Amino acid sequence: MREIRFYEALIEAMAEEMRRDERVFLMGEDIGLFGGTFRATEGLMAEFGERRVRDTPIAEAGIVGLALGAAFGGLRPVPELMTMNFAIVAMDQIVNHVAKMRYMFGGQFDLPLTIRAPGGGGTQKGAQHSHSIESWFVNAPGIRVVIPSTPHDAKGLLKTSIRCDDPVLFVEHERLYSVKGPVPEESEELLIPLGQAETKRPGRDVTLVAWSFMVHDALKAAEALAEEGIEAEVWDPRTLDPFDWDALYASVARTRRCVVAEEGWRTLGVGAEIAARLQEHLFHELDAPVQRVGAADVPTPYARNLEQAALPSAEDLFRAALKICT
Amino acid sequence: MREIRFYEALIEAMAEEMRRDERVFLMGEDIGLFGGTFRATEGLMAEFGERRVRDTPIAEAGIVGLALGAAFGGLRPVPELMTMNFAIVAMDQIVNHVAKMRYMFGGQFDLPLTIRAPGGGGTQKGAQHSHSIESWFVNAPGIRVVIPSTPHDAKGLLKTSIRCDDPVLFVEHERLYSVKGPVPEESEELLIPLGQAETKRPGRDVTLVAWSFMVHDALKAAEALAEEGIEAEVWDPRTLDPFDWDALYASVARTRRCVVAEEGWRTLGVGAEIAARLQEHLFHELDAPVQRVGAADVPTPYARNLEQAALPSAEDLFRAALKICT
Amino acid sequence: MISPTDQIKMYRQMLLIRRIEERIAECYGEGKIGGFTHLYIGQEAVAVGAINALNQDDNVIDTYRDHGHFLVRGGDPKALMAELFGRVTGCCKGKGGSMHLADAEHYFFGGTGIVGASIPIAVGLGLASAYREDDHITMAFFGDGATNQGVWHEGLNFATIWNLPVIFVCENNFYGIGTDVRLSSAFTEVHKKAAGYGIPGYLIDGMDVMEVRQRCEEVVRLVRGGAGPALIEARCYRYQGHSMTDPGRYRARAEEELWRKRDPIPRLARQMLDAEVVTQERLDEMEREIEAQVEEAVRFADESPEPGPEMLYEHMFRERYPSDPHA
Amino acid sequence: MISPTDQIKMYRQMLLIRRIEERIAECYGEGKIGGFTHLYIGQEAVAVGAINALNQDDNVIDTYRDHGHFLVRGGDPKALMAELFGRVTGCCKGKGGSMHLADAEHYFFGGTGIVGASIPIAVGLGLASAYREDDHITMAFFGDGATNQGVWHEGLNFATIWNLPVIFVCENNFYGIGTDVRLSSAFTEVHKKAAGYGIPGYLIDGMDVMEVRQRCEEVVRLVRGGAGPALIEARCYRYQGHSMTDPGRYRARAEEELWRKRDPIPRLARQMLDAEVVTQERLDEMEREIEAQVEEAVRFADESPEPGPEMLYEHMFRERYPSDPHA
Ligand SMILES: Cc1ncc(C[n+]2csc(CCOP(=O)(O)OP(=O)(O)O)c2C)c(N)n1
Ligand SMILES: Cc1ncc(C[n+]2csc(CCOP(=O)(O)OP(=O)(O)O)c2C)c(N)n1
Ligand SMILES: [Mg+2]
Ligand SMILES: [Mg+2]
Repeated sequence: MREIRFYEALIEAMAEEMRRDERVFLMGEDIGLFGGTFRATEGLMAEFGERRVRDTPIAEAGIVGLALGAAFGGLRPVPELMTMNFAIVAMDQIVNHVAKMRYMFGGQFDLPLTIRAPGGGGTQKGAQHSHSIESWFVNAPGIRVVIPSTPHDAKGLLKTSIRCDDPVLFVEHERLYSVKGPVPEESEELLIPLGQAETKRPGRDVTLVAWSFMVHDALKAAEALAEEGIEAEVWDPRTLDPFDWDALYASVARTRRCVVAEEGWRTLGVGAEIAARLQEHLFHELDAPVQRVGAADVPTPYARNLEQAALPSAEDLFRAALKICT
Repeated sequence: MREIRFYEALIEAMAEEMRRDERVFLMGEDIGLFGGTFRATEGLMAEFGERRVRDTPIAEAGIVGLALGAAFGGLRPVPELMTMNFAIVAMDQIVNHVAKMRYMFGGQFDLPLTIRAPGGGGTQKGAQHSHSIESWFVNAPGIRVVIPSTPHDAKGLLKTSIRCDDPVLFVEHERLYSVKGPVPEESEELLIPLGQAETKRPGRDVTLVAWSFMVHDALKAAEALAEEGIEAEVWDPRTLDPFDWDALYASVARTRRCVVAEEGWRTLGVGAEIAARLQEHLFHELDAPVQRVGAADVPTPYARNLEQAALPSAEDLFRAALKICT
Repeated sequence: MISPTDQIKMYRQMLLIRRIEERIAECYGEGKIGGFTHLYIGQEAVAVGAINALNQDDNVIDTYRDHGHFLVRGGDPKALMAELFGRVTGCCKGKGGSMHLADAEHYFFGGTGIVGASIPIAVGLGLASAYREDDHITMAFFGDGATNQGVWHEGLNFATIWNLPVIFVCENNFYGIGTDVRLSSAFTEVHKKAAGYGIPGYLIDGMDVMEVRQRCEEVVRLVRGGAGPALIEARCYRYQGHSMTDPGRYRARAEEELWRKRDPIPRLARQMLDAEVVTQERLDEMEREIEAQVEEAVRFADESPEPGPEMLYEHMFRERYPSDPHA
Repeated sequence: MISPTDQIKMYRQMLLIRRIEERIAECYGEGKIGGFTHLYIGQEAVAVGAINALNQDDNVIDTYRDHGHFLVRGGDPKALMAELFGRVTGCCKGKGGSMHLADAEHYFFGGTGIVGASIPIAVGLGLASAYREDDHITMAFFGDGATNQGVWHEGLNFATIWNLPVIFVCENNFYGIGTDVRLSSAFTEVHKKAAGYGIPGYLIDGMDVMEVRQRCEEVVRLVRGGAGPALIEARCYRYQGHSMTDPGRYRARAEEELWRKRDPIPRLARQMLDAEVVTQERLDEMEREIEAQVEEAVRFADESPEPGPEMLYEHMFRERYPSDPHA
């Protein structure tokens, strides 16, 4: 299969969906003329023009609110938040309006909008530009949370998200954009259903749950564990809402051990929910407590060494797995 | 001891601290002339004047930002968000500025501000006015989260919060304001340290963890459980950051069973963290999985029957405890 | 000018709002309605005058003070009352409540409870029209207090730079809950805030339904013609407290009395009687008809069932997945 | 007018910013500096002119483009460079980085990375002054793009209604990253946005440090005298990309060349030479002094240790509790 980069996969997904459906349009800061801070919309203004690829002011609450209004008006907006960090400025529009208006109006309206937002740290962007806050959006009901780890999944899930008749928060990771991976030719339509996890590596001794960039660390950790004779399964939920709980329970019921790794803060990261559910559902099956690997509970420091100490690593995953496997 | 209402305890706390320290001042929507939507600032403008009790425009990000700036400028602001629901509008100022600026500036500044915000549902205020979102602020490091359940705790903790040299989010519950309880005379200074849980009822069979309004439901559930011969301990953390983990581990190590109850959404509510930590720390001591009782993962519906179905109750707690105690 | 039929129609709409809200207040007192309920009594001329200047398929978006706009838009009084009673026959199946009325069929995109938050959403509706090059316009109602919220400004800026067909109607009733607009707003003459965007700002008398209607028709014509967004400040007064739990002690008696004298309903009645557009008998009859309509709405609400417990997890998403709670 | 000593001082400050940032760009290229780094090259006259109009104990608050303001405020070039290198000797002990410089001693309340977010904080500093009735004023720097963020408006409204001593200095460099201000802002003449609040708005040439200084001194006098807030638009141009990773292809060559001709540093040099305020020899000497200063800063940063791992959990809170992580 041909190999393309994560950001190219995103461009293809958007272009295909825009060709397919005239109601799909993009809006965001510097997505047009500039081509997107992370190149993820490069070339789209050239193909689709300024009507369908709209550069906006720096006003994230406005961007999300407008996208919501446009969805009410029958369109299928794909707003980009330049980064997840700025979702915080738009929090009320996202969790209080986008996520609630279908329910609180008794299902009268479909709200098909896909909010794209690159997140994550690891490149010294400091306290305010390194967020992995997907747990807030998993806590607040009413919006799907999609968070791919490979170009393949990015393309297939973004296309599905854009076609989804409900709001989706589509979380990208800044360190993934340049990652290459196999993706079918454009002639073969690639659609991945929401709510279906994928085992990125099978194993029998411990389940490593990871998403987004951490999947790659988990794969590294699994390599290292294999050298210790431990066969780790790397399990990527791919979407956090809906979450493929049954598949997870099945994996952990087999391996009887689980480590969850995420880049967000450890306390009340998504891993907390995963650990809580696993102990509820597999209390007697678990051979060891579910381990959580996450960021230190501090604002991300700038200094490279401190940032690396703050963020979780393949090494942390390896050690957490080792601890419960031996 | 005399009995006063929750909102009166708050007024006393603020008045005492304002008398004690000229730098303490209040700002918020309708807190002055109007006396506060929930009466929690009644009479304070009359005593302290418009300089120290400031009515503001409806602009929560502005309110928090101004309070932060005033703290930078050497004051000790006590901004009120009319309700927690509007903290969502001010999310960036709270978690990205108030909570981070001490750390990211290398400890150069003390930021003593106490953000008061009444939250919670249960009175049919609908999807946008019923939030219990303390878990977001526990996830984001850098701000203390204080959440009292009685007039006594409210007074003692609010005074401590105002004296604290760090930012505090002080969460009140709308259904608590009229609750009466014993509080020492004003002549006796009441200060309760942050980070100290209180056992509201001792018991040996199961630990019921609850805070804010849910403490009262937990006490009811404990009564009902007692009739079934089950002695439940009701354990109130009182502050969620810092959190009195050691005390909790001690309680659950004794009872070997735990139910966490909160009004926030169950998925990724604070209970998720509590369950996750308990299974980590007391894997072999627990006789049953930690149970979580929380709101249904839907925007709070308006209709009384649906709202009651969505929100957790004493009954739910009772049933969850019974399930693991028998 | 406004035809006699239209005058009578507007009178009827104002009276319906007034009477149904008086009844809502009673029902609230009886505990049949809960939560936050904000009455529109006193401000009826704004919704009635402004919305009647629109076409049926123009968009309207609103705040929590939304009973009036819902009704003028064509919403069913029975569906309104049932919604407030939390019944499954309500316009939002009982899930929204007073602050969150909506009516897809009548292009009424609902009430939000977050001050200012509807503004960018309104602009997004305007964007959809511009995108499709249809000729719908969008009208957003909000209060004086909302103009100090950040998103209000973000929305106005977007509407201006993209030249969108949106009319921002500020119902300036001089208070945000208990806070006098003079204490909260750099410009208490809200229409002057248009100067921050270089768009037209109009000041109109929100207690005179005929003026509201006429001035709004002019603005609608301009905006539909492609002139871009406009801001209208309609000065008005709410006769009740901010919500059902507010006795409104912060307002001076004299001020209240002054505004009572300008009540838009008797005012229009007088005008119509003077111009012999209507007879006193017809007005009296209308009172009775409306009373009956209101009582029917209450009865309907009262007799309607609550939403079933299975509805708790309904309406979350159009597309459900097996792992959704109670899918 | 501005004394010769002051002119030379300002020249020196501009040159220091220019040279240190050129060096920063090199270090970034060498991988010694990471993250987001936004250069101020081209805009030096604004920080230098405006901040020199303040007293030492007035407050300054800033965005992520903060190297220049930090230095003019009195921040140590060594502490700046060490911060960018992520060293414990940095002004924020290496925890902040380029976007988050701060200096308590010099009343520099730092850079925030969130566009617009500093505005209400600035107003809060102004509130503290008004509260205490001291005569400090607060100056907030931000870009043209920031004026479309909601909080910008919330802040201006607060400053206006409470008549606070805050000067809002917009450095209008015509772009927010790659987006032309004409595409993003209802008023591209940012000073006109003052009209939305009825406060004075001034347009000044941000490429002429003498004009910036003089006009700012006037405004400072007014604001310190109790006139309330003011908005200054300083037109300027950044010669580099938005941040280190931006080649800046969206700008026309001709436009860039035009603005290069207005470079504030040679401009002031010419003026001073013409007025015989300074000799060419002295200017050359200054170049060498600054070069040495810059090299010293780089060496200092390079030789400084990283923050120790124990610092990860430090500086979270003034008051620690036993249950805090790694208390
Ligand atoms: C963001 C936000 N802040 C505060 C509130 C609480 N609140 C509800 S209505 C209101 C006053 C609004 O005043 P105005 O905009 O003038 O509208 P009016 O109620 O007068 O119609 C306030 C402060 C809210 N609902 N949303
Ligand atoms: C709330 C927010 N949205 C987006 C960004 C990303 N961003 C950083 S700088 C910038 C452009 C700001 O432009 P302007 O205010 O004109 O300042 P300049 O960079 O030109 O100095 C943007 C969009 C951000 N940092 N914060
Ligand atoms: Mg009002
Ligand atoms: Mg700019």
